[in-house]
Amino acid sequence: MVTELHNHPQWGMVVDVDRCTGCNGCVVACQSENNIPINLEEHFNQRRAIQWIRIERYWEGEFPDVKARFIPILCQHCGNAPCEPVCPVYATYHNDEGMNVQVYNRCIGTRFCANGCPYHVRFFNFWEPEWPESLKNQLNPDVTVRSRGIMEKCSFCVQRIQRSTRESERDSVELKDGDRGLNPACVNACPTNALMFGDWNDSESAISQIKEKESYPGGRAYGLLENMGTSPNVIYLKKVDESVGSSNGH
Amino acid sequence: MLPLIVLLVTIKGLLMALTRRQFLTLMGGSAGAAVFFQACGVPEKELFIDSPIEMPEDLVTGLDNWYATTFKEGMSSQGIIVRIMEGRAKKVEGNTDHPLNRGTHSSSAESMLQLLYHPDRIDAPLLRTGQRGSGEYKEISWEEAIDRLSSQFTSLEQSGEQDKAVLVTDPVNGHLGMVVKKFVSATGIRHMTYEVLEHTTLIKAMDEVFGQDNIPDFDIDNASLVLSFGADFLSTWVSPTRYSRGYGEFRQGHEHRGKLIHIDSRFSTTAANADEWVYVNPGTEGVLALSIMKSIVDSGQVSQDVIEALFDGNSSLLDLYKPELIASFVGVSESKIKEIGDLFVKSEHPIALGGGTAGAYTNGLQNLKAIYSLNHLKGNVGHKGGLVFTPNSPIEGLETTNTNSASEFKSLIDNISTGEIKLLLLKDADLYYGLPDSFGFKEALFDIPFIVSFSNMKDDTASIADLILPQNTLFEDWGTDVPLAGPGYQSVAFQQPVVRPFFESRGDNLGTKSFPDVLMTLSQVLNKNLDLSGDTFLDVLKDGARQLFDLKRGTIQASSFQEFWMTLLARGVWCDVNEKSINNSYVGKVETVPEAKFEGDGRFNLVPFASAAFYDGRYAFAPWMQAMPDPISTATWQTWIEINHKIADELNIKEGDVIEVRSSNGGVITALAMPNPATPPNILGIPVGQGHRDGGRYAAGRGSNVLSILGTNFDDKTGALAWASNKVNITPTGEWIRVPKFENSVPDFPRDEHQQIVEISTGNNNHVGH
Amino acid sequence: MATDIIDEQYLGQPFVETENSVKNRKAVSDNILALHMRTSDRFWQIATVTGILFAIGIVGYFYRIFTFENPGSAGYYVALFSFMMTTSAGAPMVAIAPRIANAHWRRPISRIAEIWTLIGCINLILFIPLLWVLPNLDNGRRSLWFYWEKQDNLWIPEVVKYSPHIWSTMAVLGLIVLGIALLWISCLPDFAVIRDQGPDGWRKKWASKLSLGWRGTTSQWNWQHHRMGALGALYFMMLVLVHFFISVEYLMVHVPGWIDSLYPITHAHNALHGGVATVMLTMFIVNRFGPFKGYITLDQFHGLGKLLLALSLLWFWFWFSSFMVFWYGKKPSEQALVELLVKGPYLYMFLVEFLLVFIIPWWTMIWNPFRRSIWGPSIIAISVLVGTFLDRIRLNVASWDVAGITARKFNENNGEFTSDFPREMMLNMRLPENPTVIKEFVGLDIPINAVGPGAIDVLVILGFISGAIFLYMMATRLIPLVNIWEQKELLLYNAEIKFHRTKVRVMGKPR
Amino acid sequence: MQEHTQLTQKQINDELLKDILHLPKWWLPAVLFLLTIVLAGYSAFGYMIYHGLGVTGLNRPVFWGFFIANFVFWIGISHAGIMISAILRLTQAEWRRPITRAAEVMTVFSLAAALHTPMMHVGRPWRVLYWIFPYDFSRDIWPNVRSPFVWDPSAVGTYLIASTLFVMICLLPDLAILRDRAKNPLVKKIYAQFALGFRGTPRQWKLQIIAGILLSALVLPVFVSVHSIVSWDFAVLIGVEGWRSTIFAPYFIIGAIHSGVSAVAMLMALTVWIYGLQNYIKPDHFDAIARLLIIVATTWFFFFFLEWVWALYTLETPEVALRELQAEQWPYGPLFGIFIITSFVIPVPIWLFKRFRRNAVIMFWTCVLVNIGMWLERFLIVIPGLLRRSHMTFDWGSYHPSIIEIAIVVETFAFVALGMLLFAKVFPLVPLFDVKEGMINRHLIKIGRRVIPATIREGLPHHYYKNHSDPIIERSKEE
Repeated sequence: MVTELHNHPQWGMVVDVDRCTGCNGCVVACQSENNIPINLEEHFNQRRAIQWIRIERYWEGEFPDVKARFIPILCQHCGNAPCEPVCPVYATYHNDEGMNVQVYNRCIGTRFCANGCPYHVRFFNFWEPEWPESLKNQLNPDVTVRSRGIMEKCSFCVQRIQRSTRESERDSVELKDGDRGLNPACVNACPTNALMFGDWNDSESAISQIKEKESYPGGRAYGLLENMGTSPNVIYLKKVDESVGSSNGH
Repeated sequence: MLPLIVLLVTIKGLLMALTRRQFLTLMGGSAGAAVFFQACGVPEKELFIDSPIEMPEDLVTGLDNWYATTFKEGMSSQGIIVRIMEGRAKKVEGNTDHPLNRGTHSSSAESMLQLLYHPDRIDAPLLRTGQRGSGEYKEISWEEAIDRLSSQFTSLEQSGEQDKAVLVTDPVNGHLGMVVKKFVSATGIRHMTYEVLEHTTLIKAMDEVFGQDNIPDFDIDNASLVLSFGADFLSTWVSPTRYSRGYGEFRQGHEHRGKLIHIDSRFSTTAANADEWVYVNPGTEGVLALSIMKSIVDSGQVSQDVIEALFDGNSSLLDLYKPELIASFVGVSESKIKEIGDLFVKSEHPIALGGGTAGAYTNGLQNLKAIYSLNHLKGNVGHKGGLVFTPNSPIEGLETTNTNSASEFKSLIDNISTGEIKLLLLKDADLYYGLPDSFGFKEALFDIPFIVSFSNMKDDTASIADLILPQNTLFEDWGTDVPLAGPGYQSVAFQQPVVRPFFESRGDNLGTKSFPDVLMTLSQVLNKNLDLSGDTFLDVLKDGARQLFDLKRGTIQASSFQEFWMTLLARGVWCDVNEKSINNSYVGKVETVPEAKFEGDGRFNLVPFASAAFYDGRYAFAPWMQAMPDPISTATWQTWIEINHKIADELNIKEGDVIEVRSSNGGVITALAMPNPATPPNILGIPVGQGHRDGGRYAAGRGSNVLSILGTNFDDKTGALAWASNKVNITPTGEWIRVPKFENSVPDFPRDEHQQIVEISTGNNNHVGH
Repeated sequence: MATDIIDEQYLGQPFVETENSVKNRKAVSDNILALHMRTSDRFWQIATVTGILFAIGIVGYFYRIFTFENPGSAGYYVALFSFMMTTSAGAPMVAIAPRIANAHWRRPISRIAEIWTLIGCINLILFIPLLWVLPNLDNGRRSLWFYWEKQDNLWIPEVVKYSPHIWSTMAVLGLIVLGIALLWISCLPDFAVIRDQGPDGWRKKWASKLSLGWRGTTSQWNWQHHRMGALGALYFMMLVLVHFFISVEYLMVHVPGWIDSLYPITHAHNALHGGVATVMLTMFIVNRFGPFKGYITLDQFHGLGKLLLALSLLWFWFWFSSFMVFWYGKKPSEQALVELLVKGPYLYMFLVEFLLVFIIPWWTMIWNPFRRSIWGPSIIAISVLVGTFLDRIRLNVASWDVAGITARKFNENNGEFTSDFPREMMLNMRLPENPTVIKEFVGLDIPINAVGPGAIDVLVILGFISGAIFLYMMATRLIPLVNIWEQKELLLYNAEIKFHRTKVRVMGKPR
Repeated sequence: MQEHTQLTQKQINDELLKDILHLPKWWLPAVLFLLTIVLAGYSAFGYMIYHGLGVTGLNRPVFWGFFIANFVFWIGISHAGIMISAILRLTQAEWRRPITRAAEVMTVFSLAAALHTPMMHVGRPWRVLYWIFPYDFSRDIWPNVRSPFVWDPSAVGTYLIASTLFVMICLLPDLAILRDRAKNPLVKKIYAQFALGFRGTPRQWKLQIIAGILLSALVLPVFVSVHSIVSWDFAVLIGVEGWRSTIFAPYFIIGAIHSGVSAVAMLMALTVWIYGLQNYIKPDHFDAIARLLIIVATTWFFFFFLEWVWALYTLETPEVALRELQAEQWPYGPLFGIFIITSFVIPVPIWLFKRFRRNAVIMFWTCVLVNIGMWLERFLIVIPGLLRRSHMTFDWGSYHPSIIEIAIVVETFAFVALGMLLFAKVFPLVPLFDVKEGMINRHLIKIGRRVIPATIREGLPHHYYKNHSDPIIERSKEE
């Protein structure tokens, strides 16, 4: 149950799996925006690489009739997040804007939340992140550089939301849906526009429209592992494939 | 929304002139730049935090500006905007105005940031001190560098051997191209254009099939069927960003979801996203295309005059290509061929496109011609949902230089070894990395007296040069761009410095300089007149802009040139959507396709492919790209071998085994085996891009370079390197290295039987909404 | 030549004589026998009333079993059955457990507990029709017997056509047989007493038949003791088994809140809980209105009272372990159940049950004066029994209502939700995983009204409970309510000794 | 039911106190050996804290590993003390008397050992206080009481305090004896401090007994809550297949008792061998504890069985996949086999034979097996679950413990052993007063021609006997 706060926006995302080509553009954009530590080879080998958004590739069948399906997976900002109640120090909580936020300087790194997350989108800084001196020039001053020993995860680029909210207040203009200053880095980057960002509370927003359009029975809208009752704020649109039988693959 | 932004930005361009000036004087020299999301001045309100539980991110305040510029890659380009804070480039995003990428951008564009701030960037002219290739250099001042260079020229001039100096560049266009051409003609040296994965064949095919000299814009957005032969257009081919944008629309943009059939001998990213991936025997793409054409012609739904135009009336030459005859040869069932033909005929806006492997055999040109000729059957040239060619640029001399084919470089190398080349100038042309060992460049280069490189990183070739003149990165440099694969109408994109040169702190005499400026200074030193309007490259550019201004048409109209110039830089691109190419009538004749010749008699067809991260290896310097999982294998940081999992079991190879790949010319590389269920049994896929000798701490000595073992097979017609026509053998070395990848590390492939993760809809009940 | 048998390790150490004199033994048996003969008029009045109610109940029962549509409608019937199972089948444990643990205070009440085994017959009658209500066997349900088969490299248990309720039937049967055997064997010596010392009449005839020629030889005593021990242990295991199988039945049917790995434990525990309460109540009645005041004393109430308290605390722990996980895990279906109970129409029932089974026993019984009284534990026993019955209703009726909520099954053809869920669900054995359906109970709509018992249900419930009482009363006419031989045995083991300045009682603990 | 050897109180004092403050040859080497291991473990801690958790084998998605498994194991062991002292005391099992002290002390030390790991293996140990204490008053942010990780410290802490008190109270009379027997005035002073002026007046005894019973009654809820909460660290997570099981709390408790009680049996054997207390801990005691163990083990196994049945019957693919991983795939399959065999299949049948039950050596080794098995059980709950063999097959994980983790696990064992040794050096491991009380309570009664042991029933209302004999008396009057 998403906390119904009509005076606040409820940020959410729509991921059209049918558009996604698995190009990983979102991944790099995210790393550049959010100061994600450089994933060195050994980090991959230790299975400790950090990608706030990742592309998962699933095989289906074998040569010659083989399919590889891609799906971008990021923090679902669940309305009913399993990670939230278990954090002993309130380092992760649900804010008024429907986002599941991580407060780095509170986190002590029990990693309880990461175990709770069925989507495995929470990442732990096993090592102190390091950059060569000159590359530090690129680091985004709006985003904290996380120290060793704390959890991190997709924040819906909260810094962009905050900044554009402030700026819209300052210039006293309405915050437009799909404003590129508002969108998370991945959404702006996606070459196929498979990602869409917006406010669920705003019935006019693109994502609300799509949800409206696609969530009739048998429609393309679905929540990832929704039967776990996490009620995600990210909605996926099914991959379309004529060669497959049922519409709700069960 | 587009016009709105235009309006807004133009107005701001006027109002903010002052502040912007101050800002730019602060930013130094560059005369103009515009702000995308304007954010000047911090109101007090912003300085205190209203909510006690806001993220720490919110507490950091600061000004940021977004500047528009242009990022060229190969045949195509992207308009980008760069976020500048405290004089440093922080983030790259797509420019919504740019006709090709319309606001999206590729990871490669992002990685340019890491080039700008790369720890191993060269920050001053270097002169070789040690043995050639030893990598021992000493810093020298730009004067000295220019002196040494000019002395080389003068000495050649005295001996009348200007033509023994060769300037090798990547494909250059726009005003940079103009400067280069003028410089070359003025000094009388030779100029060659080099691409690692060249498109010569493709361009030739365009010429012969459509009578055009550029690559058309494939309007995938509105196509109903895309029939792609070997072109990995969603990942690396020509302009992936633009095609991906189209693909998105093509899938879910309108009522009827387009159908994508990918015909390839390797399971590429495009194949993975296709509704149908049809495996075709290597080198037989053209044959398949013709037999599809045959089934189409037989269906009798093709107008007589088209047949007239294509075959001079009698389509008898197609009789060789009856599906039933060639089915086994191409490895595609007869019914499938007919089905594809049927689909092609029935569909409203079909597109047939080809490239990549299809063009990389000895019969590459004929393959591509056969493939592209399919488009004539539906006459979809110049129409919505078809192939739209780009007219010539409004300004003279901005078109892209023609790439020289590999065979020409072969002969160049022969000249080198016979001592005919005295001076070699290189700009972004990594011959050392790109040319197969069988060409013998690695030996020959020692016969060149003097090598000059304009690289800003010690790439493989730069690190054997005698003189390195580091040039600016695109974020520090001016430029224009008229892409070879244009948007289908006239467009000129502008590139402006968004940050001060990173090494300006090293003073005027050290640090990096703009390449065209160097050429112009050089010509002044040699007192050659390039008859360019102005002494600096910026003047040349401004002149170009003035010419556009004088056209009084296109997206940017302005009363004064100053305003025009401001807006132009603010939006990064000028285009005129009404200016379309007119001559779409030309129809090239269809000709038969010879059989492809293969080098070697190995068990596997070696299919090198441009890696999604590094394209042809140019982005290997960037840790982001190194760490970017390959879409199919999800591997990073290493060179891997795609091999069929059944074959792998049979050879008892498991993931991570170090495999030795041996080509017939004795070339050997080792790479990590990555069995997957999609690779055809006879195919060995190896990504291009790793195995750099140098090129920064993140690239140097990492993985291996598949190009190095390729043979000297050329396209019969164009002389392009037939890089897919090698047959190789593999032998496990017995070593094992863990493959760095994001995927799980358990033996079985990630599958999703119950479609819990990627849920599937048949698409039948699409838009049945209530 | 009577030499005392003393382990050498005890040599030279002082010992005391017990009260085990012939005189005392005779006294005990005569006394109990005499008391056993007495009956009051009130006894017969109650017997008639309950008998009539029972007859009506039987009629209602037949009506009921022919009008089952789906398990949902069987709710109250199932509740009744599982209540009877919980109480009457649990009661004998009060005799068995302390007997194994060799606690002397059990002696006067062990018989009272044992007689409850007879009610098993009623349970059986109630159980058999359920086999038709419960899901049928041949629709590919999982069952206790499965073999393993490798499917896409996962081991999946494959079904053969046997269902747990074959097993539960056998278990229930076994339980009843064991119980009655236990009762009989423990009665043998007493029958012999009636046969030898009782007055002539039908009772003597029956006793001599049933006593199977008991003579009280050493070998017979040993035989009896061993059998008692063995049967007791078996009975306990069988009790656990029964509840295990029944829980598996619940597991089979994917009704929210029924997939609870704690079920066998909670059920077995409830059985003990209900059993203790039942015995406590019977004790109380016997003590108040029956003749055996002198035998059933404070000590029995005290002993059982402690047990009752402990079991109430345990009850809470199990209850919490389940609901904690339901509530915290937020699985939509289980969330729906929790919501139904704490927001829905079952709220008050849920609270009252919680109050009766846990809160009240807890806060009263920890108070020593209350626990050591005779009234106290008895009142608590009643509250526990009522609470347990409500608990059964919660289990068997409320859960089906959740099934009712989650029942919306999306119909591909007409794009509507069909609501004939329970049957549906039992056929395909799965909560629907289709997100559109899941949404239905993420939304957590609460059912409009709770399912109440029909008139028939009430009749059946009343009828069978009074039937049980009736049967019990009849049995007590033949079987002495206080165990004669155990009373005598008691004399063997206790002696009074002088300890420093006071006198204390020592209890022998035979190896 | 004990064998019945009456010892004079002097005998008892001499025999039980002979080892106090006296150094046999083996003692110093043993202590030094253990000490080195402990120090090695602590330096491993230091290394880990300095370099970060990267030095462990943890990764994504296996965020917990050896540490947590070990934590659960030690918490389990710690349940022995209360089980033995409190529950057996309340149920008046006579045989408990000589072993209570050892069990309680072990409780204390194993709790300390358990506390090592969770505290140290957080990402930023220097901030671990924030975990337990309210902080950041300026923002009114308090620890999140919804988190089992906040319940944990409170429960474990309470348990630690309670059981320490328990040890203290049961020590008082013995301390008094030590004080009175001590020759060295300094030692006398120290013991005197601890003895809190216990002189053995009836009032002091009464208070001591009441306190004991009261504590054992009060500590029981804590005893239950501790491991329930530990189990909820797992059971509340919907994200991990196979953890979210309602049976977890009771299952963990009974498992804890299983491993705890067998640890006590080990301890009994060790005390007999090391300190030669055959006169106090007799085959009968082993017999009794083994019979208790049979019941506990069987119940535990039943719970284990239930967990599996419930996992498999739902037939949800990830659930089945997890079980397959646990029971079949390398390396968990073999470990699983070892776990089942050592913790149930071997010991329980052995315990069925009286001959073996009464044999200290066999009891010792079977109980060692049990504890190996139970450690593996915890390992098999924590790790395979976290490998996440669930829907997201792309993210399946793997885990290999690093040398650091192993070192620290070993250290905890050495730590407990060391603690016990040191304790036994200054305090008697067998409670003197309890043994003496037992002696006094024992009597013999004659039944017919046999004589059997009997005990004075404690704390029964006296009128019980009066009421009881009433009917007999009146009846005999009538005749």
